[in-house]
Amino acid sequence: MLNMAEIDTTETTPPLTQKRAKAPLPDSPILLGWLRQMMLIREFEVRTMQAYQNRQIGGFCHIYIGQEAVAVGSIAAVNPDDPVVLAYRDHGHALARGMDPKYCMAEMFGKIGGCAKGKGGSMHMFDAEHYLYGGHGIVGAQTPLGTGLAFATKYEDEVIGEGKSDKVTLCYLGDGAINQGAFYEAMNLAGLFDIPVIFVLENNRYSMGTAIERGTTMAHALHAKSEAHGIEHAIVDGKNVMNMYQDFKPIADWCREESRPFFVEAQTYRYKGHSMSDPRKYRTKMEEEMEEQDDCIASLSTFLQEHHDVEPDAIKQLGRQVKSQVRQAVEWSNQSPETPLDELYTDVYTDVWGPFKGTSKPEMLQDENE
Amino acid sequence: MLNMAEIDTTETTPPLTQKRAKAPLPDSPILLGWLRQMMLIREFEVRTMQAYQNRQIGGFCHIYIGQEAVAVGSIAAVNPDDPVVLAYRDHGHALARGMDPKYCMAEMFGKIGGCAKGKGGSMHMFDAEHYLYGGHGIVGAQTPLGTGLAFATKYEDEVIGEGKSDKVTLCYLGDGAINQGAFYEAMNLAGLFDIPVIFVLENNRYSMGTAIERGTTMAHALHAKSEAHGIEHAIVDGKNVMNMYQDFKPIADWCREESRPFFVEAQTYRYKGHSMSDPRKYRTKMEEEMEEQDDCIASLSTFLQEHHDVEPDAIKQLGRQVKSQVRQAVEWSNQSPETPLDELYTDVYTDVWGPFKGTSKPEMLQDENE
Amino acid sequence: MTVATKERVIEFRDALREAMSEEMRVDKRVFLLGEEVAQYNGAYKVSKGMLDEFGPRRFIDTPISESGFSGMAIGAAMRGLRPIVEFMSWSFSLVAADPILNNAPKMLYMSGGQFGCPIVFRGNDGAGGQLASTHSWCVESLYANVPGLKMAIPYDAYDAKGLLKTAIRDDNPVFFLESERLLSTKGHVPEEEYTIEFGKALIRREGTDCTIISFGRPLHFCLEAAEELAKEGISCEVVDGRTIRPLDIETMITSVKKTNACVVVDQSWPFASVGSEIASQIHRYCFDDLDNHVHRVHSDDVPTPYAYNLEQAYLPNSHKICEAVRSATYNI
Amino acid sequence: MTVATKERVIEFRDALREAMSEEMRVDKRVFLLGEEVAQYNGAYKVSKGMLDEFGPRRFIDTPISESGFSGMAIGAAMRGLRPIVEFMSWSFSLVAADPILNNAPKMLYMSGGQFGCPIVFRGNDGAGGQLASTHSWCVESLYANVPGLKMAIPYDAYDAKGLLKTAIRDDNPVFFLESERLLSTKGHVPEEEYTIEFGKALIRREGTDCTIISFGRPLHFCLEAAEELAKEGISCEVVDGRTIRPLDIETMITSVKKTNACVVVDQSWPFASVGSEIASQIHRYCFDDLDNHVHRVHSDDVPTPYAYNLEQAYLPNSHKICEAVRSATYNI
Ligand SMILES: Cc1ncc(C[n+]2csc(CCOP(=O)(O)OP(=O)(O)O)c2C)c(N)n1
Ligand SMILES: Cc1ncc(C[n+]2csc(CCOP(=O)(O)OP(=O)(O)O)c2C)c(N)n1
Ligand SMILES: [Mg+2]
Ligand SMILES: [Mg+2]
Repeated sequence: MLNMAEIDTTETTPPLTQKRAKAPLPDSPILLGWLRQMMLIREFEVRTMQAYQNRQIGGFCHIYIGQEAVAVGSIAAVNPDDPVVLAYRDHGHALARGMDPKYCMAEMFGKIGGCAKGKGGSMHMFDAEHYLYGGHGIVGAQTPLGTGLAFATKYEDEVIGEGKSDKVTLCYLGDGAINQGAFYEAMNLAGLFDIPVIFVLENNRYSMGTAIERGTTMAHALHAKSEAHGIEHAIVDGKNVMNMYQDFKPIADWCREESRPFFVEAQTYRYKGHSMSDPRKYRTKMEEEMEEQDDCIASLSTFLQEHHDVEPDAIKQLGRQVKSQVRQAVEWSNQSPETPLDELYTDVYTDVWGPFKGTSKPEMLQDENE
Repeated sequence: MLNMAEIDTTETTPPLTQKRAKAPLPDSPILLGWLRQMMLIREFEVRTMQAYQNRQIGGFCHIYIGQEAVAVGSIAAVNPDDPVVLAYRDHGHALARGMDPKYCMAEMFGKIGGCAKGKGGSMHMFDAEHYLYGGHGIVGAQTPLGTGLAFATKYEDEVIGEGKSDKVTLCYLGDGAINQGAFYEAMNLAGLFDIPVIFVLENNRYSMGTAIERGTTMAHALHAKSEAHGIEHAIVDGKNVMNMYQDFKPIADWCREESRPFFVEAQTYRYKGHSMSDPRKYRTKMEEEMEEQDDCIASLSTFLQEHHDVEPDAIKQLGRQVKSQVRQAVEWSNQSPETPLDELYTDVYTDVWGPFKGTSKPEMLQDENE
Repeated sequence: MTVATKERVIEFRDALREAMSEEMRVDKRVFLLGEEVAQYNGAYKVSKGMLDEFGPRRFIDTPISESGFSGMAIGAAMRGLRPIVEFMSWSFSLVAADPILNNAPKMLYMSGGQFGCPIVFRGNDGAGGQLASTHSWCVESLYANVPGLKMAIPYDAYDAKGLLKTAIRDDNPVFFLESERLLSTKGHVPEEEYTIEFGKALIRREGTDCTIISFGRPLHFCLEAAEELAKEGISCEVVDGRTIRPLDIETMITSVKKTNACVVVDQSWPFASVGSEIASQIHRYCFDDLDNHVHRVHSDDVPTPYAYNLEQAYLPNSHKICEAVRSATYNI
Repeated sequence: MTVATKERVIEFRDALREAMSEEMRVDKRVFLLGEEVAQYNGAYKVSKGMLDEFGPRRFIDTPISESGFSGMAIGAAMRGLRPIVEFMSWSFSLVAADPILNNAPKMLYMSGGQFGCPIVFRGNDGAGGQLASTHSWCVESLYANVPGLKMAIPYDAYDAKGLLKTAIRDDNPVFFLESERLLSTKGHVPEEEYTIEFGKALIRREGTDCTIISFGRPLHFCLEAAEELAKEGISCEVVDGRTIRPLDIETMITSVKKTNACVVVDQSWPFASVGSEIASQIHRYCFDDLDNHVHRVHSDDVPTPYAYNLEQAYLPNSHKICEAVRSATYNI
């Protein structure tokens, strides 16, 4: 339980980065890996937009371009079996988490090859193998879920396993989600029960057409929202994957070690519209251009070239790789059979007795490469 | 709209009482009036408990004894036409607001003479004449309502009347209600739209059997919850009606003047159980006795005797008055006819066309003394 | 029923906007709030341009706090203001279920008639296109169970305007369910002011062999089906209920007494739905008139799938309605 | 159906407690959370003493945050834990409508079968005594519309235990609706372990003239009515549905085919209710067997009043059931 005396409420908590050392930067292969991931996400999203325009993708579709560093940098800072849960702008995180772009794209194509057999679509990327507990469409709804996932890992480790809590859960949300009551309830529960969940607020300054200060009090001091629940916070640079990782890693380690929640405000920007149908009239071209100058892919490329002697060609090579990977994903998605109609009636209920089994993997996926 | 730059987020706001002068204490007739009100509420509640035990009252019934100073001191600080909205522990406020105890008691007796014709019961004291917008049974649900009432007064004055906002709304809640998401949404809206609502948190330290720190993070610094929404706050002594009034009055004046919300934590204690069926095992007799030493009625009586030469007999006289007034209320409630069965089907819908009319006053009330 | 004077044709969304604008012009107590309604012109452009006319005090962009702003609007309605609350989608109203179901429809009753709640909640209801499980709610069957509220579902631009004006003038909480799929459809809407009384169903097509009852978007499928069935010699009478609360069961009964067969088409899930209610009432009141049990067409009893083919299979359509009518009339 | 070995008689609330304790003993993944469940022993003493046995890690007092702790429990269930969420009253579940209706029942589907939600939501449902409008919800008719969830309503101590054990072992979200009015009633519950399969209705009383179908508390009124009617020579068969999802319509049909008359008694509001669903289905499947339309008995279509006399008039009771049966069997 939270010991109130331990929380100093008389001063404003300084960002954790000021208190805690940044994590060391990993070696260039890892950095190149991040670059590749970010390029993959961007390329993926470009092709997603095309496919949407071609009506191969339907429904609501939210593009992650501009925010890649947040997902890549934060997910790099945790273990592959730490739970991750998302809002609906979820393609980037799914890829950063290791989902094969094929499954992600096919999901949006509404095909049986999709990660959720085409039943979920763009807003609902689930991947049990990668401990990805879904994108969720109702704003803020994922925050109690994330608290619950972290509650569960702690319960598994401490109550069932009788050991020490050993996982941390990443729960992403947008700046618009701050205003949903569920988030406050989740924070209070997390603070109260010492639940190791990190609320990663991706502050891209807009919820649809609403600039943050038009919808949210204390928009320039959002940490007040987490402090109100005795939860530590940090502001991190979500436009630079190295900063993101270096600040995030010590936070994740601390949460894992202390079994405590955290609130991270990652400052970022979405380059595209809210969804595919947004003309972006609520902000100026100038603002967009200014923000895009500070691009996560460009800055890491430059850094690698300047500090790790990476050749421009090597980066071009990466570009070709991700292009072809995404092209393959699109092709595969095109070729994937439509979800058979009898799938309409499966996964509504599981078998009644015995432990939870889910359903079996769709046939077409069974001869896949694992 | 809130101007973010105006809010100093780098320091903890000191309680308003430190910044703003206390209101002067009114003259002894007014103080005697308060004493009478508090005695009336207590006597009323004692008889309510008896009637409940006699099964003349049913349902859930929450007794206000111990907290009288909060309702009396705060309601004394506003105008009779400022809106008031309550949680379910609402008899005290209704009486402090001027509802005739007859109507309040008859409501609990489920009689046609009740303020809501017996349709609402203990948890739902409504009184249009006194701008009392109800007790509400769902924890926290009254906080958006209160915000809406204040929104409305402002809209009436500024948009319809094209003048200046001129009212302030009192919205009471318990410490348990802090943890309902709706309250945070209400605070954010109030902060954002400059809505003149005062959230009066009656911190009696328990929500049912849950001591506040078992359910609420930052229990010892609740002001953090309102600061997180850019709302000023104060902690006031809810056990002493003079302190309550003197601190509350400048707040109410400020809110009215500035058209801004406020968060007041009134520290108090409920002497009885949560509801009529609570054995109070979650706290010690010693704690109860200690808390009761600091009684609002006793302290004002002493003050009046010591500083205003009020005779003990005058106070005894008040005691006899309220006793007889409450006895009459009980008798009247006993005699009030049962709510006629056809009332089951009225007040479900109003007439469809034209301005809202509500329904007419029940017949038995029409020859009453106004 | 409608007295058409000029053949002015406008979009469904324009009709909604006209209804709100006209009422806001004549009654300053009316205001609108919701997400992205003002500066963004509404997520579906229903409120386009209204901010310019009415200004930010009466046209209010809210944070994503459905529970908070619904409750706030209810509080304002208790004082006699007449808010229109726009839910971007009724699917998002679940987070506001407590204020909209526990407060709004019961305030008048709990207060013994002292405080009413003249409020309109409106927004998109039902499946859009591939919006999947959480974004495709048909709340009519979820919420119609609750007394104290009224519920209207417009079928075309004409009804959208007429019913919404009535809703705004109504002193009770009205749940107004629009379909995103219909917003761009066009229809005749006269220049002259008109309103449409609640609780008056409309015969959209006359027929003799089978009564088809529906509301809103699926009515279009019903009319398609009727067309199709006419070719087979089955004459359908299509009844548009228009409002679910109050329900004009009389018109429905009259029709069934004539046709002796009935199909109810309700886009929501079948179990404990508006469809089951109507079927149950028709059975009750037309027990001796029915040649067959009432047939029902619904969305399937599963969460809404994303994939296009699954969603198509899941939703009611004219094919399913034809099947139901053939079965109800023993034409199989 | 039940093999009684010893005539051990316990209270309904004790039966609920036994079910939870037994399951918690054999499966550490099971835990309970809710308001006042642990230290306070439960607002209605259902969980009395369980904190002592299971400790605060598995028996968790929550703040008044139904939406937050329901969502938290759903997240935990996605990882395979098996939470029991106690709502002090289902009336308070409206603030949690989004997690319990949008997340829990759809998680399996949305994730294409990857993540299920083995969770039980339980608590008091229906009118207590004079709890008035906001505290008297019968959520069966509000929530049963939603696919992906199961719903059980126990009638007595025996069923309370057997159905709750089944609910806890079920891999799907189960809405378990208890009645505060029944908690103190006593019934036979054997020492031996047993469970009751979902979707199996039970004939509580055999009869030949009219089938009465109900669930939970109003079944007691049905049996009273049957007793009363027996004196008049009307023989009623009383069917306890036990679970609403899945619904054992077969047992109900079989009974109606025998009696040729049917009354459905559902404590919730009539419109778009469980009662309308059953009536509609019975009409459908027994169209040629019914001598009269299915009669329905509900609470009145108004908010729940506080006053004792009004509440009594509002609720279903044996008198109203008798009337309905007499009418359904043309005995008036
Ligand atoms: C409860 C709810 N209300 C409204 C919506 C519609 N909606 C979807 S996304 C969105 C904006 C959210 O913005 P933000 O949280 O900042 O995330 P971003 O889109 O910037 O990633 C809105 C209003 C919703 N999905 N759920
Ligand atoms: C949403 C909701 N959850 C639970 C309850 C049951 N309940 C009624 S009062 C109460 C405790 C509230 O305590 P607090 O807010 O401190 O007010 P107090 O009783 O101390 O005046 C609870 C849990 C309720 N009425 N509404
Ligand atoms: Mg955003
Ligand atoms: Mg309290």
